Amino acid sequence: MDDNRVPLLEVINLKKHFDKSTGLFSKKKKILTAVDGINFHIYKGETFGLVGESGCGKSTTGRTIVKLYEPTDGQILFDGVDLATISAKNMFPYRRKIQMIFQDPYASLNGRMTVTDIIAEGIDTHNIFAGHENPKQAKQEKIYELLESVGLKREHASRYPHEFSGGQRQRIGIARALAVDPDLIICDEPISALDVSIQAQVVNMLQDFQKEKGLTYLFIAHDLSMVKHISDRIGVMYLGHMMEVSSSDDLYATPLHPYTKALLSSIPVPDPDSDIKGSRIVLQGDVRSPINPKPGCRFASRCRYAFTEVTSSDGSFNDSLVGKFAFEKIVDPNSGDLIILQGIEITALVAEKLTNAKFESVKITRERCFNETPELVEIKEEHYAACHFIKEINNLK
Amino acid sequence: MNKKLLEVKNLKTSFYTHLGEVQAVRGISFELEEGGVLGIVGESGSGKSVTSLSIMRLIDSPGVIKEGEIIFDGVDLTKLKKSEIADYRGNEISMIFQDPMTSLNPVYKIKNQMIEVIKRHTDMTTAEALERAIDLLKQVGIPDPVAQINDYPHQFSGGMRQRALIATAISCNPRLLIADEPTTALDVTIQAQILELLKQLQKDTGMSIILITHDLGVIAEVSTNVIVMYGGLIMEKGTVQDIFYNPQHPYTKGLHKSIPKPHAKNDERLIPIKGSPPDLMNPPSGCPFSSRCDFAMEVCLTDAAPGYKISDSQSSACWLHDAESPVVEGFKKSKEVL
Amino acid sequence: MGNYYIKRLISVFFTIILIATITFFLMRAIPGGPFTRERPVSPAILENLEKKYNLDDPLIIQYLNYMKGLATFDLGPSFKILGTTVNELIVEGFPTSAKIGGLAAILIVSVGVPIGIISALKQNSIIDYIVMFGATLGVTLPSFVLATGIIYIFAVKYELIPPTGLGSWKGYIGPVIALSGYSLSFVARLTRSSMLEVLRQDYVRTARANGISEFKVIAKHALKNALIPVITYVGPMIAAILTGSFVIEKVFDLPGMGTYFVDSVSNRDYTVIIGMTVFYAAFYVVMVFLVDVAYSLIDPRIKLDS
Amino acid sequence: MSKKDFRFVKKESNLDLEQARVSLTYWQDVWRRLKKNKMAMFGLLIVASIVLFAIFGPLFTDFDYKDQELLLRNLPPKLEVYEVEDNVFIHRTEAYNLIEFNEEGYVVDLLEQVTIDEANKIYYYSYIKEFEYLLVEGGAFPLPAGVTLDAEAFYSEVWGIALINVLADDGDNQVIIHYVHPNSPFLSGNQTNGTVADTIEGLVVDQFVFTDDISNPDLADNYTIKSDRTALFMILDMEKTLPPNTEGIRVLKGKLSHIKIFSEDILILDFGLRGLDSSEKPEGYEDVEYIITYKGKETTKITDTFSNKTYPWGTDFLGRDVLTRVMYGARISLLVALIATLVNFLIGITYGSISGFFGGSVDNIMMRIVDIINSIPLVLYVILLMVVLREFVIDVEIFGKNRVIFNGADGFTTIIIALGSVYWTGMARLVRGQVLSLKEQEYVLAARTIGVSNRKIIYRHLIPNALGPIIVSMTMMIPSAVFTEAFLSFIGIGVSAPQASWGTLANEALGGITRYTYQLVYPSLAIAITMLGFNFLGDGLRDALDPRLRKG
Repeated sequence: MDDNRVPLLEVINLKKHFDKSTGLFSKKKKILTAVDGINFHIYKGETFGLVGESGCGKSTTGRTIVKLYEPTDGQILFDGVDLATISAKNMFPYRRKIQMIFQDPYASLNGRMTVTDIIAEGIDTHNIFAGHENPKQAKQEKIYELLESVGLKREHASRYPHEFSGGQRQRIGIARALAVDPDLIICDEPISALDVSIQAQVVNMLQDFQKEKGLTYLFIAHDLSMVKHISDRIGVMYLGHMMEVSSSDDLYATPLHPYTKALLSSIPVPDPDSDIKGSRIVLQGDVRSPINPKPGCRFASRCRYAFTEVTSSDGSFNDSLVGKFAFEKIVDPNSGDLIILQGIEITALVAEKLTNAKFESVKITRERCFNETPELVEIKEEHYAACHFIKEINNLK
Repeated sequence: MNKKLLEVKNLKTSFYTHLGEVQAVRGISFELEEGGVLGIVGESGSGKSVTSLSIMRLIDSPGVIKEGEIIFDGVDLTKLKKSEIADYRGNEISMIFQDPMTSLNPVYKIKNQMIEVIKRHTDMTTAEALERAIDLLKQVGIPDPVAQINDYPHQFSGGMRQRALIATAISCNPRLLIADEPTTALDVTIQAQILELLKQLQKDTGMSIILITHDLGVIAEVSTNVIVMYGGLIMEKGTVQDIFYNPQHPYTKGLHKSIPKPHAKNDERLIPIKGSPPDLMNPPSGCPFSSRCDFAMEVCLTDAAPGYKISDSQSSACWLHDAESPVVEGFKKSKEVL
Repeated sequence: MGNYYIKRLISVFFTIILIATITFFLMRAIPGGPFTRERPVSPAILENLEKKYNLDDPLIIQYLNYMKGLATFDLGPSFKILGTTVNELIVEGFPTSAKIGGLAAILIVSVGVPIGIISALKQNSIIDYIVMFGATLGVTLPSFVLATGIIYIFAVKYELIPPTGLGSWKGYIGPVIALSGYSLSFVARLTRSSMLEVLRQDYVRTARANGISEFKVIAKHALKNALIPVITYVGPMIAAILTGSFVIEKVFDLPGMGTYFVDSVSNRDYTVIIGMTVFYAAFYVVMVFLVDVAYSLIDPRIKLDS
Repeated sequence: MSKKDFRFVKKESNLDLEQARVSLTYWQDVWRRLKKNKMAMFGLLIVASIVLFAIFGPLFTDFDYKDQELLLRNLPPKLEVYEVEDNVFIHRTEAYNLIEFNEEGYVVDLLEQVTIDEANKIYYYSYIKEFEYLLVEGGAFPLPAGVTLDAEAFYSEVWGIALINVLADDGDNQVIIHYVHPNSPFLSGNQTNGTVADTIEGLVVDQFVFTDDISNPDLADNYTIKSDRTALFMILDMEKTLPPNTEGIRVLKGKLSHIKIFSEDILILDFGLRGLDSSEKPEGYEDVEYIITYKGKETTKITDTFSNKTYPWGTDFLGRDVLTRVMYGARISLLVALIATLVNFLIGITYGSISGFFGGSVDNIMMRIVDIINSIPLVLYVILLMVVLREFVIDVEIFGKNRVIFNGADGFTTIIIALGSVYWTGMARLVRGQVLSLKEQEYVLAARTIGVSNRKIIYRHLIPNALGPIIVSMTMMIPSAVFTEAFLSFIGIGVSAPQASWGTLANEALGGITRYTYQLVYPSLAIAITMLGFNFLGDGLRDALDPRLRKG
């Protein structure tokens, strides 16, 4: 690895919370912790992929970096300047340096504006051709040039977005982002709304522009294969926390975090005779709500490593279980009655029931996973993961 | 070879909108054998969903099945009366849809919706049906079916709803389950759960499945046979191995090249298919893929190619297979037209 | 869940108090008080009158007294019809209004909903076009036009019904039809569009895909969902028509609440105006509450969301 | 199989297969879609016609909305007439006025009752000729020969002046001379046939002197009324205008009023009920056989019915032209609706966009207020507001002087304030919803990431995209405002007389619904058609603007 790479963007302990309380006088505040203290950095000229399932906060992260949302806490260092605390006025020059490409090719272009107006908006706002001898012509030339570079024609300049297909619209969106010559482009699921045969067109175009202009990308997506294809390094998010950050090859070859392992193994492989099929880790349960989350590792409730099994030698659980927490819902196999729900503290009564029902072993939570939020720490070189038991799980020293 | 369960012959389905006729499916034929899993892959607007809805006779006005036969177990479904086809639905043929969030009726409990279907096709009493419903929910992996069957749909998560829908769909032991993009709206970890479930159910019950998706990965996961659709026509069909290891149609080949290989190195470039899909309001008279095809010939612009038989299991609708066409590497010549 | 109803009930209570307050101060904002408009009254008499009705108290005391009365369902005396209380006027007028309104409400629901459903099921058929044409006409014809039209055609020209009054059962026909015309058309349109919307929903397709009979798909799966917006309209509508339509009662010359209210407005009988407004509003708010209850019974999502 | 052409296609022509689409702006597209919608275009046509009718209609009528002619009251659009002579058609009104029409259906003359033979139920009518008279400054003027004078005096409330009618009779024509006396005291009642000086108590009347006027050869043997007072007036003969060289007469004011002359052609309306006591009169006079005697010739049968050309939609209970009233009513109704809608629109858009743009607790509080307003039956509050506003007086002490700055708004203002201050909640919600969803639209986010100012975001992105639903909502709000205004006017608390909206017209016509149905039909039709037009247009606009149809 090249040691003198400099980070263009450093995100330190970034938090973005939304108040989702309904009603004026509701007692309980509902805080949606979309992003809850994440750290990562992006080197100049690389593509950093941000993956995760819906609701994990990856899009919020992207939007907070461009200050579409005011961050709740943390730092966003761009070229060493903290954008998190900067005033709107001082932010203005950075708006030219950071651009964004959006997900929905239909919603991301204003239907009332021509392609020229859409692309020119940034040029006009930043007065890019001020001092040019013929700014109007220079602007028009630039727009034509951009259109051609994204595979459209000059004639298209005076048309309206609804006259284009989804793929063409997405290319107009790319031209708009490129119009102000940015350094960093945040690609917020730019291909997930496109047909398979179109996705590659856009991905190739993004890669070409990166090579040509030395751009840096933050590539947000849930399609893990495509993220892996385009990214140099990848961050995996789960419920507002960063679970793992690594180079993409390393991440796919040796994922460390239990969530990443499960996520990667969930990807359907376009290869019918693939050997992966047999060794698939299928996660149980669904993603929890990010509103008012409990402390601890966000993934713990679905993590198969977040429990230990307590076996009983004499058929009695009374001492060993009381005060511990049930890892999963336990139902009496004989009567079908519910004994205890997941995550609830085991009382003496429950322990007795378990004993009476003749359980041989009971899964209880590893308390650390549920009480203490794991930090993102460097496990290997340039490979970070946030899990208390990362070493045990991966047999690392 | 197993018995044929379903045979679709020259199906044409159109929608008559106020802007004109949209020819969603323009004459397709395929068959499915008992116990087979047929994957239909295609982009949006390729006609794959309309095909499945046509089989179920669920095409609503302004849509019409214009032509063709759909022979299920020897009966042409297109000829059946509405009341007769209803006896098939949910009983012999079941279907699950893309969006589990909207596919359950929000105002009835899961219990009621399941019991209704079970009682519709069996002679069970309500109590028996309830018991069956609980069994089914357990079978599809709902953690606490006895309690959760009393919930309303909005109390279920997306993955659980899709499980409940699958449970309902298999409640009368259908011989064919049509799954229309069953995992598109779900997260990848949930998608894996649902796909595992479908595979397991297929293995356990021996039912046939038609799986409709745009994701080649999902197809490769589950299917035994594959149909590739584009512009309302079948471009290529074959076994899953045929389609993935020996694709013959330029479109299928293009699709493979345009998606990233899971184990490939990063610097390997994707090869996209240029252009955009055709407008089915005024479909091209020739091959729908001709405007995007690298090998387009004059004939492609005027006539859609017939299905050339490549092997016993595989056929491809491309003029390049014609003996008279220029020889291009990777395209087999075929003398037999389906 | 019970919590939800209690919360709603409290808000009903506050809304009624708010309405009474607004109405009270709005009417008190008229300068000169209720007695000064007509022939000049001598200061002595005025003083006596004001004393009699406690109008010489500070405004806030008057307000508190009024609210106290309200709490015991006492809406005070009429200033213009001597010796009569607002309660008496309501007792006198409400039964007439309620009879007409009740019959109209039954007609609206029992005819409007079914023809809306039929129209939706036969979309783009002749029946649909006829129903929709009629319904469009129904919502564009103002009630007084409809009412006078009915009188002219059925009472004057063909003498099938009496032009005024409720002497015989025939007397009800005109007012009930005129009163229900707009709402019936509206309900039919609403039911139709709601039904069409629901029939497009995925869960209806799921029900069909599960082989549920077309009748059950419509009667069980579609209808219950389609009725949700209809109920939101029908509740307040019933409140409005039960308490009497000003226009219908005027045209058919019926001694209902509406007539008394309009009379009190033109007579500047302030206590009656306030009292009737509060009565109307309270009735309305309670109906809206009942709609919410019905709503939550039909749609299980409501209670848990709030 | 025919011979296939297996040559490869050249790349260029391959690309040309991409479909060329016509470039249309959003609004062009909406318009194109709207044009395809027949009902919407029909609605647009109706709305345009009604608006033109309201704006230009009154320019093409000879009447004003407050022009009254009591003799012509309740004149129907379809006339039943007696032809009493060639091309002389007499129409009898419900109030027993006789009006002469010509063949085409135009009013030719009004006849006034001159004598009533109550016992025999015989009414005598005479033609009235009308002439202009002028107010002049002192002087003399000619009077026809052989004129005798009678006097009648009354006080005109309309003009605020006393009139003395001097009946001049030259045996040929009867001429009423109106003598206007300025600064006259209050006189009550009418008096006839007295001498001028006697009749009017406390009023000093100038001497009328009749002299031969030889200055004008055409008026030989005429008499002259002479006065020394400055503000006298004079009459002109029916055929002759004021002599240009009449000495000492100076015209002070132009057209003032009319002078009536009864002709000798007396019509007799015979009820044919002679000998019957009034108590034995059949109810409603319905079966009475009328005999009209004209120049000695009796006519008993209604001979013809034709359309009233002078008053195509008839007249109302005060003899005002219904067509003219409906046209002016259109102005009032549409203006009320338009202004009320605009007021609602302005309040709603401001309120809604503030609420939506700032969001959070501002939004929460503002929307709670809207909820509360919506929980009140709004018609009641409109009525209350109307009552309060009509009576409301605001006087403020400015520079030590009490000034009334608001004194009981008239019906027009009141109704606009009442409608405008209550119905904005719907618009506020709509705008808030639009702003909330639009500000999260990706193109707005894109503009924000690029650093576009808030101002520009609002007018380049938010407003153009929110405009569609707002326009639809306004199109729907106008008919509902027309409706509410009509309703309020109908129950009698709307626009005040002599101004009239459609609702007022319908209200006024309600009393005569059985006899004069047409008076109710026209304003009602106008309302219904307007509502229909706006509804069709609104529905069409909504379909045309529906973004769901635009996609794909």
